[in-house]
Amino acid sequence: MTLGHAAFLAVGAYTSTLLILEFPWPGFMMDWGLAYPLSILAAAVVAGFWSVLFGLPSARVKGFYLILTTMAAQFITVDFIITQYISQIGGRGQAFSLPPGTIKLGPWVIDSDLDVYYMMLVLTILCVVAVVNLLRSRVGRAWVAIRDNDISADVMGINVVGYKLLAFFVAGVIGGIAGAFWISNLAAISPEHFPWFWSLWLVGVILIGGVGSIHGAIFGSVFMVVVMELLQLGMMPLAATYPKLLMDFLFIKEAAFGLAICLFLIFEPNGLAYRWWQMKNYFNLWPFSY
Amino acid sequence: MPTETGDFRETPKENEVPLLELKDVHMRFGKVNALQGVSLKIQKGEIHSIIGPNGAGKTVMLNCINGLYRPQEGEIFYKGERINHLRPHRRAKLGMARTFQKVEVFGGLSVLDNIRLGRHLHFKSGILSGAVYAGKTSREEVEHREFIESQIIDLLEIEHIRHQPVGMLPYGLQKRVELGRALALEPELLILDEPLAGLNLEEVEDMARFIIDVNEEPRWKVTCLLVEHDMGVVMDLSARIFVLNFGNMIVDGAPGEVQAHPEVIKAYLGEEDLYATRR
Amino acid sequence: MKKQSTCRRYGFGAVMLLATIGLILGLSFSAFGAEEVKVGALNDMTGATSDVGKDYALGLAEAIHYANANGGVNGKPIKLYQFDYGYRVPEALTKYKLFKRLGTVAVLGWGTGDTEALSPTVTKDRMPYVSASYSGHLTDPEKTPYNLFFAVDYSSGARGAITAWFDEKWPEHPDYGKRKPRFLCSYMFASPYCSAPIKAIKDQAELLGFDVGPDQDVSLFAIDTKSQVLGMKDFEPDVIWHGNTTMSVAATLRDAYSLGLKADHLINVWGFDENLPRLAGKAAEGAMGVAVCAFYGEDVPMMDKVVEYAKKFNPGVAQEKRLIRTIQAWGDVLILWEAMKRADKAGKLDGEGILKQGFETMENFEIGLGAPPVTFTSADHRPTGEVNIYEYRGGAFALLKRVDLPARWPEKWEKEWLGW
Amino acid sequence: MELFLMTLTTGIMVGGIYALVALGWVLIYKCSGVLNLAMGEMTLIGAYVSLSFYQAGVPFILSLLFSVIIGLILGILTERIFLDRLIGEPVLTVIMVTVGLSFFFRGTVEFIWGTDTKVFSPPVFPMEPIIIGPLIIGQVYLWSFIAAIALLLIFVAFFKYTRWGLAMQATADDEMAALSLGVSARFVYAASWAIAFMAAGVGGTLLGNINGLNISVGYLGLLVLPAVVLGGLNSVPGAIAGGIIIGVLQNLSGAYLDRYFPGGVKEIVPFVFMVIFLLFKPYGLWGWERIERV
Repeated sequence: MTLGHAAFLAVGAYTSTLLILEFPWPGFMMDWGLAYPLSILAAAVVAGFWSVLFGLPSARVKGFYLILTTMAAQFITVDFIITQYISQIGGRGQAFSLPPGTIKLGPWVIDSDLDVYYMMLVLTILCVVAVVNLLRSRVGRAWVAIRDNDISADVMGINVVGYKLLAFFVAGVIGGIAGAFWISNLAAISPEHFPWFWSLWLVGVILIGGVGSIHGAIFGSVFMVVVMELLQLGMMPLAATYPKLLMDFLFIKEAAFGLAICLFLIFEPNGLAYRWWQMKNYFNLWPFSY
Repeated sequence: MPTETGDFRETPKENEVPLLELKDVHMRFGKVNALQGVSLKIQKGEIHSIIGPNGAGKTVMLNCINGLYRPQEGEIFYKGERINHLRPHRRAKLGMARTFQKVEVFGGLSVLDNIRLGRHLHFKSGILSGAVYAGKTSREEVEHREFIESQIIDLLEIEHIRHQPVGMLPYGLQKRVELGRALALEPELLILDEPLAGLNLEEVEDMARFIIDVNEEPRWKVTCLLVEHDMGVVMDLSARIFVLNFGNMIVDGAPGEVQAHPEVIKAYLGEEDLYATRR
Repeated sequence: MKKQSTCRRYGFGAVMLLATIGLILGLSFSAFGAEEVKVGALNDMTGATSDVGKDYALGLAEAIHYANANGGVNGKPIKLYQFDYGYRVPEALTKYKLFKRLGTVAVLGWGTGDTEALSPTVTKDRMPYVSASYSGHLTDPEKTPYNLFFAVDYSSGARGAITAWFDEKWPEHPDYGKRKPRFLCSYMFASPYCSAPIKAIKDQAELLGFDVGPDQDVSLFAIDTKSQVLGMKDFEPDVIWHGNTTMSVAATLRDAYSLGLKADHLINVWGFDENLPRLAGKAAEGAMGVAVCAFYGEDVPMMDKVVEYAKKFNPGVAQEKRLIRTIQAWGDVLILWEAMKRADKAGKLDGEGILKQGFETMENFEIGLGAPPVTFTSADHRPTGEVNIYEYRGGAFALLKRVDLPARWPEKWEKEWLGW
Repeated sequence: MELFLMTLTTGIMVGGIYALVALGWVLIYKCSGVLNLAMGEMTLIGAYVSLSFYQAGVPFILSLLFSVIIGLILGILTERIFLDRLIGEPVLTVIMVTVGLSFFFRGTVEFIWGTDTKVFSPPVFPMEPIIIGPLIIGQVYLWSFIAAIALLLIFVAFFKYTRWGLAMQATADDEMAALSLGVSARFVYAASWAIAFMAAGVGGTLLGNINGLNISVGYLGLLVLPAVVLGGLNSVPGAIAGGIIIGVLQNLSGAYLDRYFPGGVKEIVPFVFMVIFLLFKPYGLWGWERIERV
């Protein structure tokens, strides 16, 4: 569990952006649109190693302490290194603009929402397939073993520290890819795209979806995004007439989000994935209840 | 059966390098001296037991052997090689496997997965091919599945439960799964921490049989280091017995010697009733 | 375990159903009015600069009401879409996309970070973007033709402030003529608003022969600035530039006062308003700052309208709580309004029209409100070179000096100082 | 040298306040094993409550007292409503509930009090500095420090010498044993939250007195995490020492490191230090080292 995942998204997004904007690409690569795909790869690798750097304390500590280090990763990466140094490159302060048309995948210029959506679909499927496969192979089993019982995993010949770092690496890689992908949907990136709130939000998504399962993560994110967007849309007609309400609504939304997490954890600790499992069983066993 | 092992135990090969050797090991936790200069030699092929009253430091000793604890003083050799600095997983790679006093299985996983985890060291595929899965990884998965099915599951007679989550199984079966998981490593030295504790009579007999099987069957030929309270079984199975009391060695010898040792009787066998009967 | 869940499962299903219906309804919602001129506004009412942003937001709405009451854009009413974006760049991007979907002809923006981040996009979209960020970076029509504002830019303002202090305060100092005046800057390095004029400030300090000390980093949110103030004390400055907004400037002034730092304070536009003495108390005495227009309630043309509309549309907000920010909002609305009227008259009420037939036709246009007249040309989008420096003393803001940069350094103003 | 002395003293003074908040954190952890990430927001609530009373014309001491009482009530309510149901749940779940709580509290605070900086006016402590030898100290700092230390002493005395304090200590050590002796664990949990809320409220009020109060005081509340890690999660003297060390470290780095690493060094140093510290001394200065038993 990490409380600093936005940091790795940020590393990915910034690596990709900087490579596209600042790296002296040979002309033909720009023309053929190779810059962006290559920068995604680079982003994945850089974010992976960056993540490993903060995974190092996991050799010594676990549980809450580890959560704290990931939290520190967030503050150190986003609030310090990126805000203070990386985003000052070029001397124009905080945000890097991505002029429309910069993001190209081969001959395909990604600038409409639909393009972004297709690309997301492809990337998500690739990542999900890769992770699912990983989980049912040797590496994935080792992770499960470490999670369940690190001592006996160690005794069975699993290099606990090594695999923990590997897990950090893979998490960083996926975060990096996500970050690099995200910039295709933005006109500019800034450190504010990766606040701590985001990291917490991601954990909230996972908890609502169900811990430790992939479809849980997918359920959780779909659920949260839909709910948030609905709230947003519902507020739109009101916003024009009552700006004060809009302002208060923001706070209420924050409070409600917090409350929702609490209640979810108290009353539905297994998350939506568990619900899904139940429903599946229900239909499998229909018409009997068990 | 005891007579056969009896023959074997009369001829310890002194000149041969022992499989495992502890030399003057000290282990302290703060001010508590858990082990005070323990030395032990285990020869290849034998079943060596450690006995001693509660709190004598038996489990601490096992933990030192397979690397969960680092002793402050003393040396540990495996096949003549000093292994003090090695982490547990490296020692597992050298051929050590162990089970735990309180079962430490992965409760959420199925029996098969638990045992497959034990095969971890014998898998070769890396992370990239794992992500793709096709080709090498899947071939490997199939091969090992066959090994597990034919060798371990057959041996331990757990075919009927192999797809059930381990957490749901009764305690006796969990212990069996744990043994299976340790065997999946194909170890040379098997460390068993109270494999019989908490089992009923029938299960004890099964377990004892499995231990003898893996020790003697040509397919396995595993050296066993056993910590156990059940004196009857210990006396029957062991080639040698090591008696520990408050971190000190009292005696290390053949069952006959140990039984006759006055200090053992005083410290330990005097309370025979307590240990002979199962709680 | 399974039985008890049945009723909850239905509850859950109902929620999902409602969600879907809501989604469809939400998507089909849209707002179109006939013959309206749509203008978007991004405001910060909750974020790092909400201390000044809220008043600005109120001012914007009131000024639009005023414009509509006076004929709108040649008879067409202005429809204002006002959103809070919490001073966060990502939110600004999202809201800007929304404005585009809503079909606005111009946007009233807010912060420097988001304005600069969006500038390539607004240039491509030809969307006039009148923002409350008076960053000097946005004044070069070569690079950012569609970014506009009504007041003196930060860089010129800061140059003016330093010059005013050098002219008025330094000669009174006991060490005058014996050594160079010592000067340093205190601002949030990472904030584009704060760092925008720093290069120009250093340049001006050099020009006037100052001894420049190490910069001190003070976060916009800071409430504890002791270590920075101690760092300043180490240098013993005669004058300090504060580049933040009111909240953290007040905190710095308080700490400077309670830690016994003796220096004059020069404050940038968004850190210098009626709230400063409220937050800083005694420590605000003698503080000087840039003001791009008159303070609230000051006796200048148009002020009666501002006060009238404030009372009419926001009676819930006490008059003594209204700030100079209201006037600044009026300034931005009034020039946009004027530009739209001119563009409409020329028959081209779109982004390009507003820029070319609107803004770039203004020459010494008088807004009122105590602001200097503004001029835009196709080569220079700096609205004015006249800087008003106020001083807070004895419970009131008073004009200390008016610095006319183009008159004083015509060469440099013309050739060197554009766009940074 | 003067700069060094000055930063050191101000560091110690602010550190005293951190120590107070850190104490509340450690208390919750010790008694109920809950790793509380909502501490910053609890600080905020307490501070805003006492500010509201003060602005309404109540004398400062009284409004501080009211804030403490409200903190007590809120603490008990929080424990009863949210945390009580989570006894026995995995640590992760409990941590996330406190994260949820922190959003909830923050949203509520923003809703009620807005996001503007608010100051105690007229100032509670005079703004004129006190000069002691080479040192110039703001009165706010001095008084805040004295108040923080006094409160710390009261809390420590409470644990050492009162029946309730002993009961809480007993529960922290061995819940089962305490239960068998007739101590109500539920009471102890509620009490620990109440005390933490009260300590946070006082800490927040003092912090708010320095230069005013806004949402970022909540961030200062987060700084207790490095402080408690430094001291060891379950050590009360550790929390106090950790708080003071963090205060000093922050101010020293702000004064000296800022030149070499321009930018928000001051905000980030506690966390950097925490990561490095964890690498070398995972259980803090005075924490219990856990021995793995199998």
